[in-house]
Amino acid sequence: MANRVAIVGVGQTHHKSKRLDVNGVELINEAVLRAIEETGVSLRDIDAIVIGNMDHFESINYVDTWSVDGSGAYMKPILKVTTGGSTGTSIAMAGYYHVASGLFDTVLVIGWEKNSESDTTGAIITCSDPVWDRFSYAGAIPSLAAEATAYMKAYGITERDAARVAVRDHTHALNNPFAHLHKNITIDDVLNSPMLSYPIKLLDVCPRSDGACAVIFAAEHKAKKITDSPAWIHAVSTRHNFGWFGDLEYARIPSLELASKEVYKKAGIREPLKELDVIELYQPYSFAGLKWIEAIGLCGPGEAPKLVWDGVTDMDGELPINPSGGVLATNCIGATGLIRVGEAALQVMGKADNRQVSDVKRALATGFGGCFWSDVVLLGKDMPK
Amino acid sequence: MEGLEKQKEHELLTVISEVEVPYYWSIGRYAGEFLIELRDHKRLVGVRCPKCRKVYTPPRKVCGPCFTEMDEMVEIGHTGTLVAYSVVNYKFIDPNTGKNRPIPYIYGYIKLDGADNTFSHIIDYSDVEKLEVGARVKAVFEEKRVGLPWDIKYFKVVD
Amino acid sequence: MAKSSSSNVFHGTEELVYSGKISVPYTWSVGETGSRFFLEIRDNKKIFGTHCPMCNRTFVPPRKVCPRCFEKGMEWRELGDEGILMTYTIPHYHEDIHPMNDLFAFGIIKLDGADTGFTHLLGEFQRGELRTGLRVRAVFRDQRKGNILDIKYFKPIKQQN
Amino acid sequence: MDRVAIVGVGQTKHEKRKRGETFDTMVYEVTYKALEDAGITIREIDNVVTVSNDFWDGRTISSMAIQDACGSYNKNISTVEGDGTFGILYGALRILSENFGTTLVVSHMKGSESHMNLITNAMFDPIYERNLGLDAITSSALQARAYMDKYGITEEQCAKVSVKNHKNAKNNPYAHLAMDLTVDEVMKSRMLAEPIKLLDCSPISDGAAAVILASEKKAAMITDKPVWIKGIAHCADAYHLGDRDLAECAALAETSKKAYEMASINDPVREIDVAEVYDAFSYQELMWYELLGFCGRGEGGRLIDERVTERNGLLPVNPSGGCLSAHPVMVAGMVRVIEAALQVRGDAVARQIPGAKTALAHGINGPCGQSHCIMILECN
Repeated sequence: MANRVAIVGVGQTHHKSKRLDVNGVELINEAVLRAIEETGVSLRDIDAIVIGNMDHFESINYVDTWSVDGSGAYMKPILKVTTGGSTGTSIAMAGYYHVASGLFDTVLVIGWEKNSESDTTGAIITCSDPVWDRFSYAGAIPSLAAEATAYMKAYGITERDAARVAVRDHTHALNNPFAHLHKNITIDDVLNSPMLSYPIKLLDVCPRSDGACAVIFAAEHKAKKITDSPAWIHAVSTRHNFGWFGDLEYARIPSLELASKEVYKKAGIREPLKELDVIELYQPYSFAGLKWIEAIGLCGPGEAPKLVWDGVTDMDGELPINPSGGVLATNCIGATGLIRVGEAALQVMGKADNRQVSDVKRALATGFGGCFWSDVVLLGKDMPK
Repeated sequence: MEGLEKQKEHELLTVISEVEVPYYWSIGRYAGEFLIELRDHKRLVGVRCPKCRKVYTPPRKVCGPCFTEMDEMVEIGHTGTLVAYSVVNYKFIDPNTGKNRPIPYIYGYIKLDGADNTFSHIIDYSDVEKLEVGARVKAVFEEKRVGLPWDIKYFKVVD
Repeated sequence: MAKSSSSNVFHGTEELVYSGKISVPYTWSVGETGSRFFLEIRDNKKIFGTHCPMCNRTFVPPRKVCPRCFEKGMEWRELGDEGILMTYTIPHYHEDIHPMNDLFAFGIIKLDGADTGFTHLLGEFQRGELRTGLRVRAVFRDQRKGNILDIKYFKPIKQQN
Repeated sequence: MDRVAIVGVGQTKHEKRKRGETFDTMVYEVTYKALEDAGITIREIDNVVTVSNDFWDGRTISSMAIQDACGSYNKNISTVEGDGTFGILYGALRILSENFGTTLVVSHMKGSESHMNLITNAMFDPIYERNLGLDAITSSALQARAYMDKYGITEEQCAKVSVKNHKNAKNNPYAHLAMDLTVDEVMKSRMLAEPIKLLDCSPISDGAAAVILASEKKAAMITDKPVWIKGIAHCADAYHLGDRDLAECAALAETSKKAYEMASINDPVREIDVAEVYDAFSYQELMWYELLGFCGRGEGGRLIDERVTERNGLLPVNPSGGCLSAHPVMVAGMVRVIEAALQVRGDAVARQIPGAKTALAHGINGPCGQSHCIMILECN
């Protein structure tokens, strides 16, 4: 049978808008050293490495081979995996599959981006079709705005409801020393921030950051030696539905619905709101903190605002979401999904310091990217059967 | 010499590049059909999936959900419904030119009459006050057409 | 054209191509370690590497952390501006990315005091003169800007007397 | 290791310019062919790994262009950026993890759509090496010089590789450049970067490839000719060219050692019947011989002189014509695996090496073969 796999260590940089003091390789190394020092393993113990980012943000072709000095991959196996915004969760899953395969016992997974090195919007535009979309495309905001508008119309959701999500995440970020933005904001601040594309305003969306995250995955026999509080991988899933922005259906986010359903099925979860203890949601804009928690089955359609207003998803609520401050506070794109997984692991391991949710047995992390693609990773304190 | 950790403060340098990488992207026979019809006849076309009967534009070979090869070209309307849009008013580099893209401008996703997916394009900026999701829009064509998507100058809101 | 059958879907054989480009400017951070390396070249015409006390290797370009043993206590070492040519190639085609137009070569040079090779350009040589093991010396630009091209190229050291 | 089998393969003809084809039409073609080869439908594929490169494609998240074409709708899918062998490796790991039973791995490349020198210049570090103007040809020339000088390998010996592989390509309907050449013609071909001449270089091609992998259980249901991956390994060397001994290639030595251990191969020359190696340049094939253990260090030239790696030699290498005859970058390593699989299945038609039971396939990533992936395939 396949190996059981756990996360045994997490390292990340202090994410910032610009890290002039380090080059990309050194930024990667900073996160790697933190993960290694945190776990007490040595570079020799790492059997394989997985790395991910997006080429055109830093204009590095073959990042896997270029980054060897920082990743520690000298004379080691290294693989590059990249899927856009969901890169961070895709590489986390790749780390899991590496170890579960039985071929590698201890695997280092690295996500990073140095968004300060290019014009982020200009680089993001290159993800659109060069002939059909690139001349008009200016980023994901209209698709997200369309999604938000459709959702608001269908259920009477307000901009204020979304602002409550932004305030929650920014408030949570104040507890996270690694977060890029530490902003004490109010609902009115969000509502009064500049309108980007109705109904999305500046404080409803994520920043761009320089940062890296490194997570160490280990097989059962190694994990138990490395730490007495491993975060076990219970289930992972990915769904991609489309490749053309024009094919998207905005009323729902079926990729996230399907991926979370698969994960729940594998893990035997029937009532996620009750059975999960914390969620790190890849939430690129505030409205996703409503609609997408419906997609992952925390409540019925249109019921998310009540959950959020009731404080259920706050730090002291029944199911805290984004204790790290989430994507709204930090977005070093290739690392973003891995930070979700890493933060979820820290919660399970009881190592999340000031942002720790008490008594976490199960933590869910999600990823989002490409053409509304979704990833879901479930971690747990108990070793999976 | 001092160790690295004891370095005195000094300038932090950067390396700047403005390399342009040329590309010669094939448009392919399916999408090419759209552009040839547009260029030569001001007609818009889509392709229909023989299985689910959905019409996609621009045309492409494979219907993803059905994993079926499509081969039926159908004419679709010059008019359609605005499904999503953005008034772009922030500065950024246009990767097509290496320079700032002129702003403000509007782009949107339009469900053309007869198509089941949406088509992305520019919306005439003078219509900015009339924009709303669900607005009816119509293609305005360039006089000189070269066989590229911007042979449609933009879409205009029709009252 | 309401419909066409599968046999004649396409108009003849016209195969359209869109000639475009990707042109996004980049500003890469050199970082503290690399900046110091370039500043020594720019301001003092000196080439430095960093030495790992663990594995006893001196790297150039300098590394902030040893890539082999992750040692953080790297020490600066001044290297010679001369070294031995380990390998080289003379390109016979021109690309806009080439920084030189006249006869030039790419080479890897083991600078005196370094354990790794330093990849750079070679100039001021005669055809047929280059060989593995040749001693070469850095030629610095007069106007130096704090980047890798502050070293103009390396040139063969002529045998004295 | 547990067993993973290759149960279906497909490739396009590799060509200089597939002007009428787009990434998705190429990927659809090979997906369709691989499914047909396996005798299954897309419904029986439970996960997909795609391989593409954002620089070559001129698109961030280049995998978006082929989501429909690889039948990934509502499936678990991911993307490897690197040579196709690394995509297959990831596909195999996903099966070994017991999360999946059948992985479709696809790769595509249109080398004709950009400018090779600029794309490969971008693999060099922007702070220290990129502005020197290095590209794949000049950096490989540095390696060729280092290797040839160290071991006394001659340009004629390298030329013999080009002659052999272009001739082998005449048996391969998918090859881009099949031709009869003489050593003299290679020697007299245009000098690009000393000592590399035009006919020492692979062309840059347009092409795509697909492989279907299956768990032991699924393989038994799909085919009676499963090709087992008996050994698989990958490994990277240092990045900066000056950090490595370019005349050696420690990462390949390590990769082959691990793959042979896994496949229980002690004497590669006798135990491997045919090898498909990543000969982006003629000198590389000679270097790879040595590091794959086909001969001692510095003996690559002797091996080609003694015709050991010819079609009818003791250990034929690149009977397909190799990368020298068709080089869709990213796809080319996957093509090596496909060719090796066809050989051990006995389905390599005109390029079949009689009686081939065990084959080696090899792919590379990064400048001067920095990172390698090897698979040992068997069909019984």
